[in-house]
Amino acid sequence: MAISKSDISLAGLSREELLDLHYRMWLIRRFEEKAGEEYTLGKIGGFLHLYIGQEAVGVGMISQLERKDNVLSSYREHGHALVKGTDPNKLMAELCGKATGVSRGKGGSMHIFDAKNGLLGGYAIVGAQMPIACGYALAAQYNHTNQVTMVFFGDGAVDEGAFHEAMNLAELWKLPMVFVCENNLYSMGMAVQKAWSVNSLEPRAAAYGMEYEKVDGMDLLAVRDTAKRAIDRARNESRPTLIEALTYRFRGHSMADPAAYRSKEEAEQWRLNRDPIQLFANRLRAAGVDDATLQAIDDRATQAAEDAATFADNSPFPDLSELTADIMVDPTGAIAWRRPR
Amino acid sequence: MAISKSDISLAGLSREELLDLHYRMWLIRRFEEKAGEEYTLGKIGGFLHLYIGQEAVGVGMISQLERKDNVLSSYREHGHALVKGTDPNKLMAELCGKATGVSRGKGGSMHIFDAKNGLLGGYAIVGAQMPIACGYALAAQYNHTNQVTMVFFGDGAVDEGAFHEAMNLAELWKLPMVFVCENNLYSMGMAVQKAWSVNSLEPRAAAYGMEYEKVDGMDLLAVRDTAKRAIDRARNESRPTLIEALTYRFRGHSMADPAAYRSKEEAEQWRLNRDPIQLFANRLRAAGVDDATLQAIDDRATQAAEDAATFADNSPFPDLSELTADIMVDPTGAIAWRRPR
Amino acid sequence: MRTITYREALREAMREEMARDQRVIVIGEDIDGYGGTYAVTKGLADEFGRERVRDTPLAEEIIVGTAIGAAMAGMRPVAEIMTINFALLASDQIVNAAAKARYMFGGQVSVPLVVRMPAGGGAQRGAQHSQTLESWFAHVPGMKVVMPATPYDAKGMLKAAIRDEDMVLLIEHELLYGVKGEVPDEGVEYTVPLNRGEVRREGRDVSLITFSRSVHLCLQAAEELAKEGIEAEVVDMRAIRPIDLDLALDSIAKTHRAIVVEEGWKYYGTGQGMAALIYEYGFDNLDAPIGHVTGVDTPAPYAKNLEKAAFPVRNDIIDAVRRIVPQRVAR
Amino acid sequence: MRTITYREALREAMREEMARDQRVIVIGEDIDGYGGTYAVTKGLADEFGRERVRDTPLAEEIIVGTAIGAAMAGMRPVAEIMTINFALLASDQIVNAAAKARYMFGGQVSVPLVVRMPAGGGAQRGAQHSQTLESWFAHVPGMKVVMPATPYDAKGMLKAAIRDEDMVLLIEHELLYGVKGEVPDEGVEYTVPLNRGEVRREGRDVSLITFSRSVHLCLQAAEELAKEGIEAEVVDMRAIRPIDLDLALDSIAKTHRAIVVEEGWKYYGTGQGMAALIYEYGFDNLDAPIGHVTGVDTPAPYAKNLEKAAFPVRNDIIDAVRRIVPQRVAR
Ligand SMILES: Cc1ncc(C[n+]2csc(CCOP(=O)(O)OP(=O)(O)O)c2C)c(N)n1
Ligand SMILES: Cc1ncc(C[n+]2csc(CCOP(=O)(O)OP(=O)(O)O)c2C)c(N)n1
Ligand SMILES: [Mg+2]
Ligand SMILES: [Mg+2]
Repeated sequence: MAISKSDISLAGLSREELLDLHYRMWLIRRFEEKAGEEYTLGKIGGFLHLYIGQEAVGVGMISQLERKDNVLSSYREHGHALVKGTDPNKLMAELCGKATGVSRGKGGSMHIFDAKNGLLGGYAIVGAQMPIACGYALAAQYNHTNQVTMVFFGDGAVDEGAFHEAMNLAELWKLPMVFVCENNLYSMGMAVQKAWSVNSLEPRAAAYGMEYEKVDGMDLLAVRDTAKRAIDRARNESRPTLIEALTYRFRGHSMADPAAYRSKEEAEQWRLNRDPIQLFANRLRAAGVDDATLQAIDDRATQAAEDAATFADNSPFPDLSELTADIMVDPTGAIAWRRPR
Repeated sequence: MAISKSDISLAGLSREELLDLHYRMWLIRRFEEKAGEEYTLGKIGGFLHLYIGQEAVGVGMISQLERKDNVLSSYREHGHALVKGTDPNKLMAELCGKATGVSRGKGGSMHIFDAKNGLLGGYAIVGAQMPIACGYALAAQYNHTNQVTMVFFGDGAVDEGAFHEAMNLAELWKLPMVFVCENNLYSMGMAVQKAWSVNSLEPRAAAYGMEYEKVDGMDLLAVRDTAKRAIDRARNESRPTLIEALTYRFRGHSMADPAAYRSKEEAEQWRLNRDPIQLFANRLRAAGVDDATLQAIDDRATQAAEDAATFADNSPFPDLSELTADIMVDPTGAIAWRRPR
Repeated sequence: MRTITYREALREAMREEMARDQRVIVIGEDIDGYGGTYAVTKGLADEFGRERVRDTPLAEEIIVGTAIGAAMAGMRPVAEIMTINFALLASDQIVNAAAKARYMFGGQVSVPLVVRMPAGGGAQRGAQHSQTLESWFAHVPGMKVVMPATPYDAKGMLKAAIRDEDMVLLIEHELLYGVKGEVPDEGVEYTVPLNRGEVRREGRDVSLITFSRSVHLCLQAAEELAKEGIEAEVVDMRAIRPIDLDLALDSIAKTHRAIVVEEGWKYYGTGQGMAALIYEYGFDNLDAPIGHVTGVDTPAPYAKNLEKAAFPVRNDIIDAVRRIVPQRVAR
Repeated sequence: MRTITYREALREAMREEMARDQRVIVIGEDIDGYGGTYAVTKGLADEFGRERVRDTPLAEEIIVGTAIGAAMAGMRPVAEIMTINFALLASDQIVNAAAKARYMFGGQVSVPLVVRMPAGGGAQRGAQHSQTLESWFAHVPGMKVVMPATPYDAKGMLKAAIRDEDMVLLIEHELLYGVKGEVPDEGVEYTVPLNRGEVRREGRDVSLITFSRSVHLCLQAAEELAKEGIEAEVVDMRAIRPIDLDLALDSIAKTHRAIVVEEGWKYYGTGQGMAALIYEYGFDNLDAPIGHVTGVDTPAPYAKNLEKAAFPVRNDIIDAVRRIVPQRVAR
């Protein structure tokens, strides 16, 4: 299968729509840069995995979904959340472990969940989100809600048994879902060609008889095209698709990773020549958008990221009563239930 | 890939070799029938999974191995053990939980292990033998022992994540092994077409870039041909193969299973028209072997099965000291080590 | 009241809840075509259709993972794992996903899921098929773990579990499916709370703290001991997490002596946990260290005689009681 | 003696054993290209080659399964699971295959395998990355489980584990890798037995029964308590299975009071198991119920303040000691 390329007509989108897509990519970029700074300042703890470089995948895919649709992801999910509608303030507050966070500060960077917007969890056990996504899709199918479930995962997640079990079930039960593998060439330090016995997911999809599309994950409009087809297939025919989006993470695996396993040149080439935001900016310019407009979009995104950081800064830590709240729905579900006397 | 068929020349085997192969199939058949009887009489407990109907796969595959080679299997492993060289007496004694059993009665029907003959375990967690087999193959590769590791599993085991992880690793590391899926159309009551999203393992092998052959598992000589190619590939080129052997279990999943999920006619058709022993007998007859010779082979197998049962009957139960023996090599490895005072 | 088997009781629970609530579905291996490995689910697919009763491929991680996702999406799945021995393959989903989801997602979601599975040995099923690993799960906050011993409880607790808003592991026992007991007539609604144990037999001399199949062994032992004048109280702890601690403490306040009886391994298991809690909160009421009757600390052997020696029998309990109850009582 | 980190100590153990024994190989995720997630394996691949130090695909079941098979075939694999949280995906292989193989195969095979993995919380890694599940594995017969607290023990126990004929789970702690301590000079051979604990500090008033990182917290608490005249004995149980029970019993025979200190969850865990054993064998030596300082019974929260409250700190231990030690002592 050849990589799909969007044509230059800019996909029949209005100027507003195009600029909005551009804004969403910038929002992710600036948000993640800011998050990186906050991490360095010690305001964010634990692990922090940035989405920088992969923006076109998240924006292209999720911008084609409806609000009622479901998105599940990994620990590298900030971008997905922002596109699905999560408030950047609440997102940054979550990263900083504040009470105003989208999960009240209890989940952190790897476990974003935003029920209202259908962003149904960042999961940090690699691959584990795929079986769970099957369950959401099954519920949608059973209840005829016409929802599509989209699940994001990395090239490394493909190695886990969970991928295999989920792919088989999804195709067998014709679940209305879209599997999106963001193949950024590495899982931590493991180059994909050292982990996969074949260098494409196409035969992996064929192993289950599942529809497959490969797409240039740096080309926003191509991603959108691919997403549209897969989403339609899920919504109208209740058939799953595996999408392989070729992309690259511009930063290390997490903030702790200097990325010594890949050459500086390799990363530099991607940043210089394949930055999804610059590539899309070029197309917008070619279509007649002026630099001032583009700059204004970036400025707005930068401001939103700043505002998010300020919001998080000014937010309180969770109340200590949160420590044992919401373990289960049933508050007496805790161990050692004592009889009322 | 078409199903390979042996030609009528009987594969360049001598008369003795052919009759020996025939004996091995009968030995399995008669042994398993006897085991079924002993189970009914309460001499064998727990679960008992018979190999009846699948004899040509085990005999065809394993008769091409050398003694130093490794075989791992599932709980349906009696046939594999008998071909690999396990003494039928010790095997039956194991099934009966006797001290003379090949594992001193401690493993039982599902956990046959015969170190001397390279039968390296029946495993009863479906699929779990595949990763372990990779380890044996890795050791052989590392130590340049030129051993081939062959691992048997069912169509149901393909559904488990373990299959996926093992296939990828075996191909990635070019492990000298042969994966043999005995596709007997059912995993317990689950028809394979209800469990697999595709109806062949060919694309599953392709998913990992692994060599694949499908073979008629009721045709002993065809199985042997396929086995030879795969074993040579493993031994000479250190490359794995996935073999899908189409077969049928003539009995229920275990002795407890009346097999209500499949029609009597279906099973009857297989037994009448596709019995691997009868099919091979026909070929032997066509090649000039007379009925008396064939009958003598069956008689010998029947006698061996009887003898095995008698041997098991006459054997003692394990000594009670066995209860806590051989948990680990280190006998002080048990919990609550007490200081010598 | 009627007399039905444990198996039938479980089936009735699912039937009643499926009839009551469209959100209830049942998924697992061989629950339909095969008729249920232990025939618990027999007939459900015919009655409720194959949209609601779903045979799955042989893959435990996806069974539980799918059930979790469906539960988070508002359904009420009952997932059957064929035996607890295979639950290890789904343990990541149970522990890392389901047990943590509500908490780590700040209370935005719940996981109203039931995972049913039998545990236990004693039928010569060998080392890989005879385990009793409830303590693994009961160790982890974020779920309830119950182990009913009777048909009445099996039905009542499974119904309660299906209605519960949280994940419940209902751990059955392979040797209990055929056991009969009284349950209310059809049409008479009842549930059994998931956080309460029950005293099965009163006694003043010693408390037998137990659960699941061992309850029956304790009752047999108590009958026997009664003949020598020793009155054992049999405390069915059936709620493993949350544990009905006061029930045990009240009993010990009366008897001053306790023996924990379980079939699983001794070390770092359920019984030690229960004992440690009783000591912690009831130390002053104890006249002697708590006895502990358990399975032998070894993988389950296959051979009949060895297996018999590996799991507790009635007489092991009787012996333990005789060791702990002072002579003056047993006169 | 030299002072090196826990991380370096582990690395030295592997280097020395790899140099000594060709059968030793190391496999796991990101142990080579990435340099080791916690840099423990850094440099090993360059030194010993990529046949012996093998980066694997991201798949825990195959990592452990392959290591088990290789061990059964006579090698001495050291498998690294990136953190114990991911070991659930390999728990079937560890428990159902490796821990049972020797027994169920009648002693014909052994599994000389080491599984190394860090556990523990305290670095804001959230609910799925902060667990301490050693009791799961220590519950199961067929393996050894050790948790070294110092560089000396880390090196000595890992070397002993690699030489051991049985499967050993060596559970490290994410917050110990950078901790420094004395180990013998290079070239001076030593190992630390896998079934022995050690008294880290003597004291007459109370025994702090502990292991892994909590040993350090207990030592800090003991220093503090000494200022008020309370002398706490710190007992590093480091051998979880088999447990060095006599070490704990001897200490309690002296102090008559004990507190178990661990970072994991309270119920059905390691500490309750240790406490139950101490009660069982040392009941008469105990003047008070055993105290128990544990992690709070909740999934690990991410927020800094909540996480701080979720795991034991020095003062929790001090408070627990003050509650259990009679006033006359603390005068
Ligand atoms: C089951 C499991 N194993 C290992 C890890 C540690 N780990 C976290 S992310 C990661 C790499 C994942 O790579 P990939 O799937 O390609 O996603 P990416 O990080 O590139 O987005 C690893 C090994 C984990 N979280 N879960
Ligand atoms: C992990 C696991 N799940 C379920 C089972 C129960 N079980 C035993 S055999 C079996 C069917 C296996 O079918 P297949 O792989 O086709 O092998 P066959 O029995 O046909 O030889 C099942 C479900 C098990 N032993 N292990
Ligand atoms: Mg990646
Ligand atoms: Mg089958």
